[in-house]
Parts: sequence; structure tokens; C-alpha cells
Amino acid sequence: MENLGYLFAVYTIVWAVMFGYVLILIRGQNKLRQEIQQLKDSIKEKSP
Amino acid sequence: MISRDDVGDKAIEVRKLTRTFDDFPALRGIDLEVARGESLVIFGPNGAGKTTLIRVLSTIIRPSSGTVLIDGLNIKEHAEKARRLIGVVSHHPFLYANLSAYENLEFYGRLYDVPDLKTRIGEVTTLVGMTARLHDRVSTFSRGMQQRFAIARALLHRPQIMLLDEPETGLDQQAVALLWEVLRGEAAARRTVVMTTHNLERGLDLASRLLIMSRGKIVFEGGGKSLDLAGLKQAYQDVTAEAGCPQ
Amino acid sequence: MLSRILLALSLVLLVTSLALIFFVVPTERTMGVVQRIFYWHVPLAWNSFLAFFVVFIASVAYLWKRTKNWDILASASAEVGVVFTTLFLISGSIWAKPIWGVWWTWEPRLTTALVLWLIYIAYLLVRAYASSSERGARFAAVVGIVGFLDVPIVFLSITLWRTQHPSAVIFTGGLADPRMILTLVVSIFTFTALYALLLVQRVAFKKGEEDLRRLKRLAESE
Amino acid sequence: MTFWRKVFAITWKDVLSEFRAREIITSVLVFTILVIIIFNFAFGERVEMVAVAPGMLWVTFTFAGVLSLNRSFILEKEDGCFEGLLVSPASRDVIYTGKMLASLVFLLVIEAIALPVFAFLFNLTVLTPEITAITLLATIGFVACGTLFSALATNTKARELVLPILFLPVVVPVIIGAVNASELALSGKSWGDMTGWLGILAAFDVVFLTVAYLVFDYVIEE
Repeated sequence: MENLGYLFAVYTIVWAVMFGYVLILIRGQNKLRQEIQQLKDSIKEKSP
Repeated sequence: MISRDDVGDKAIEVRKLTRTFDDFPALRGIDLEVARGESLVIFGPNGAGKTTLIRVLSTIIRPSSGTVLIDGLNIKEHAEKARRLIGVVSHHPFLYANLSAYENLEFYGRLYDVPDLKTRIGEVTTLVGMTARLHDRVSTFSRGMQQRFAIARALLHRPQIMLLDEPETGLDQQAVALLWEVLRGEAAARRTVVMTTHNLERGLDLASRLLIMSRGKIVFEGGGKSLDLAGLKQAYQDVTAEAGCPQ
Repeated sequence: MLSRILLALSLVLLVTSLALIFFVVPTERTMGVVQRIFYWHVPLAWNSFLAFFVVFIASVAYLWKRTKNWDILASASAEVGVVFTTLFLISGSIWAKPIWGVWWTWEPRLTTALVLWLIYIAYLLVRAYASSSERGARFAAVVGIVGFLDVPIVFLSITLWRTQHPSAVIFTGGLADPRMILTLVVSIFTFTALYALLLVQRVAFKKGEEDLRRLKRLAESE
Repeated sequence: MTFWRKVFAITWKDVLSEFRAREIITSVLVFTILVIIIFNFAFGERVEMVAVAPGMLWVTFTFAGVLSLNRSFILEKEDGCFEGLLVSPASRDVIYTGKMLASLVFLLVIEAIALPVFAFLFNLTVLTPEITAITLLATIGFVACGTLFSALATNTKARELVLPILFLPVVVPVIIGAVNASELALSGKSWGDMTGWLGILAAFDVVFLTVAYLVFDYVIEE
């Protein structure tokens, strides 16, 4: 039963990497959305 | 395919040509017709798209959209046939430094299937006045000499159309004079010449028609004879001033 | 909308798969409890391969049609594929340790995955090294095609190599219990859903970046 | 017929240029001998030569291949010569085949000189028909895929780096095949024992000649 550590290691790592990857993607997308919004606003301000 | 008869006397026909590099529009809608035997000279500030246009015409760069016909041949489908009709001289001589001038010309002659190659090499070498150095290695030549052989290389397969992209770059006065002499001879031989240059005076002298490009568009067109140097300089300044400060 | 459905689907499948692996499936006799790594290890491999297949198809389509969207799909899939392959390699290596006493074994499938991983890292690098993004897309497409066609030859050569120099083999096969098969199938679906989710997200992200670039250009030329 | 005439014009131009400058063959040959010497210091008398010779041979030739392939297109880019090829009516297939044959000639010359050096220094019988066949098949594989990647690499920002990063993982089957076949050949096995390996080498050659021929256009166009 001492091999249980290896089992948990695999499942934790796979989980963590997947979770991290999704998190990075979501964060990036949010930042992107903000930037696009800012840009749109600034364009609107220039030419009302 | 358009048959030759429909084309009549047009050597080059460009319609709605655009080319973008990533997001940068180097050519933004070029319409251009060049009649057979015409000498067209293109002026324009750096970044105007002159080089890109010449490179598209010489089939190195693909258009993003629009069509290019060389002697009625669409370069998309008949690139190889079109390439046979074109002679290109650019900033680079396209010569292999480790080979002799003769070996270089022999190599290109084989690629173009030039008949009676030996005689032809003799002819073009005489034309550019380099017979004495024919068997020397290209690496021993000065820039001017290399460019003379580059002209010989471009003429080797008797192209109907000569495309020259600032061919006088790095040339000494003597070589420039020779180049112009050769080109005038070429124009007289009913060969079509399209050339870009910064040298307004010489360009005007050669041109039967001239264009000014700016920011990927043709912005000025004039007949070679109806325009004097002062008029051309004025037109060029107007264009560069406009391009210099956008808005 | 699509990504919401995929998110929900993959979450449900993920929980089911974990429940099956930890509570339902019987322990394999020879390898013991670590054999349960198998139920995620295999789906990772399967979906890496799927991802690289998508890269191949999208690369061919890009070279043919030259539309940006195919390139975005190819590069997104390659990235997700590299993440999956990395996890496959890690899980294989952790599995090898208790069973064979070593972290790494030159087992054919593991070795092929390592070579694949290197090819697709190169795929991602070529894009970064190219002097323009259009060029990068073209070069990457070429690597995506060449790399994928290389896979069967790599696998064949490594398999033949291992049969001549035998060593540890992880896959002894033999899923005796129907519950084992069920767990594996559910896990495969889990990771396929995850792959689809990540792919959709990554594509949307890349398209957003593309839009931003275009907007910036527009703002500059105003 | 004009196809081959133009191909040979390109190959001949490269061979002639190399004959004049002796740049590629001399430098790669010196490199090869240096590698052999370094191997000797690394392994010394500790191991039996027959055991490591095949690996040593093919590690040396692989890196020699990378060096020589890299040089081939960089020379073409200097003085804009490659544009001269592009504006000429030589089709892209002609350019690929011509450059590939030139690289093949260079590598075969290097190997023809290096193999006797090997035989001399390590007292191995490498000058056999078996080794010759293996070397030929493997070298064709090298240049088939190397010419494609080398053309690609010269159009990137880090040319010297990109070629090995792309080339090495993709040619893994050739290296495995060549090393193992050479091992069998050196231990005096018959042709029959090598068929598997020769088959893999041949398969790689066929696949890569075909694919590289098909996609070469996309690597050099603009």
C-alpha cells in the first residue's frame, strides 16, 4: 500500500496542470476583453 | 486563360493588386498596364511599395489579392512560362561568389534553356563590356563589375520584359552610365522596361512614362515627354510631404 | 455557449471517472494499486494523438486555403497536445518508478511520446523564430504535416529496437474485469471532453488576440 | 528531360562551388575527425569498440549532416542568389531535388573519407557492402528531410538553431535504424537479419522524399 503515494502524485499533478492551464486561459481572455474594451472606448472618445 | 490576341500589346497587366505583410499593407490596390516596348519608371519614398511591386511582378512574392498578367499569362497558373519572359536586376547580383562569371552565366543559361549558350554568353558579356574578366571568379569583382554581370545575366535569355529594382545602388558613375546605355538600347529594341529608382533625373531621361508611388498606392502618373525635371521634382515633393505627415 | 456545455460535461465526466477509479474498479493483481494510473495515462496518450492529428488536418487545410482560422486551430491544438503529452510522460514516469524501480524506461510508447513531444515543441518554437507571423504559420504547418507523418515510422523503429533490446514494458494489457473497461472508456471520454474544452478556449483566446491586433492597427491609422 | 537537366545544373553548380571553396567538406571533415577523437577520450579503453562503434559512427554523421545542410542554404542566401533561382523558370521541385542531390553528394564524400578513418583508428571492418548500403539509405533520409528543414531554417531569425531543433527529433527513426543495422553488420550478421532496419530506413526515405517534394514550395515562397 506504500505505492499509494505514486498514485496520488499522478492524479494531483494531472489535476493541477489542467486546472492551471484553464486558469491561465481564462485570465488571459479576461485581460484581452478588458484591453479590447479600453481600445474601443478610446476610439469612441476620439471620434464621437 | 486569356489568349494572346486579347491581350494585344500589353506586356504587363495588374488589376486590384494588394499585398499585406502580416497586418502591414505594402500594396493597397494597384492597377497598372504597361504596353509592350514601354519604359516605365517608378519613383517613390522608401516604404512606398516599389520593391514589393517589382518582387510581385517578378513572381518572388505572391499577391494577397488581385491578378497579375505577364504577356497575358496569369502568374498564378503560369508562373514558369511567365518567368521565362522576365529578366530581373535587383540590389543583389544573384551571382555565386565562388564561381567564375562564365560559370554563373552558364548555370542560369541552363535554367532558362538558352539555345546556343556559348555564343549568347559572349554576346551579353560584350554588351556589358566585361569580356576580359569573363573567366575570373565573381568574388574578385568590385560591386560595379558584379552588377554589370548581373545585367548580362538578366539579358541572357532575351527576356521581353526587364524588371529593375534600384539597379544603380552601389554602382560607380561609369557603371550607371553603361547601365543606362544598355537599357536605352533595350528600350529601342522594343523590350519593355519597368524600373524603380531614386534618381529623378536619370529616371526621367529614360522613362516613356513614369509613376510615383506612396504608401502602397500609385499617386501620380505622367508621360515622360510632357514632364520636365522641375515638374517631376515638384510632384515628388508633394507626394513625400503628404506621406511624411499622415492625417 | 459551446464552452459552457463542454465545461459542464467535462466536470461531470471528471467526477465520474475519479469515482470509478477510486471506488469502483477492482485492484489489478500483479501491479497493485498503482495500476490505477493507467486509467488516466492511456486517455492522455489517446488525446495527445488526437490533438496532433487535428494539427495535421488543420495544417493541410491552412496550406490549401490560407485562412487564418485554420492556423489558429492548428496552433491551439498543438499547444493542448503538448500539455497532454507532458502529462502523459510525467504519469508514465511516476508509474515506472514503483513497478520497475526507475523513473524512466525506454518503453516504445513512452519513447515515441518523448520524440513526439520534442517535435511539437519544435513546432511551437518555429512560429516564434519566424520573421513574420504569416511565415511562422506556413512553416509551422509544414512541421505539423511532416511531424505527424513521422510518427508511425518513429513508433515502428522504436518498437523494433525494443524487441531487440528488451526492457520494461508498462502495458501488459489484459483488462480482465468489465469494470476496468468501463472505467477506461469513461476516462477516455473525460479527457476528450477536456481536450475539446481547452481547444475551444485556446482558439477563442487566439482569435481575441487577433481582433486586438486588428483594432490596434485601426486605432493607429485613425 | 528538362527537369533533370535543370536539377543537374543546380547540383553541378553547388558541387563546382564547393570544389572551389572546399568550405563545407573541409570544415565538416575536420569536425568529424574531432568528434571521433573526443569519443575516443570519452570512452577510451573501457569499452569494447565494436559495442560503441555504430553509435559513435551515426552520432558523428548526424551532426556532420546538420552542419553541412545548414551551410548549403546559407550560401544560397548570400548575395541573394536564392532569388535568382526563384525568378528563373526552374520549378520548386527542381530546386528541391537539385539542392538535395548536392547535399547528398557532400555527405557521401564526407562519409567516404570518414569511414576509412574509422576503420583505421578503431580497427573495424566498416568498408563492407552492408555498411555501404546502410550509409546510403540513411544519408538519403538525412538529406530528404534536411533539405526541407534547412530551407525553412534559413528564413528564420535563428537559422543555426532551428535546423537541429527540427531535424534531430524527426530523423530519430533513421538514427535508430542506421545504428542497429550497422551493429548487426559489424558483428557479421547476414542481410536477412537486417531487413527490418533496412525497411525502416527505406520507408523513411520514401515518405520524406515524397512529402518534402510536396511541401517544399510552402517553405520558400513569400
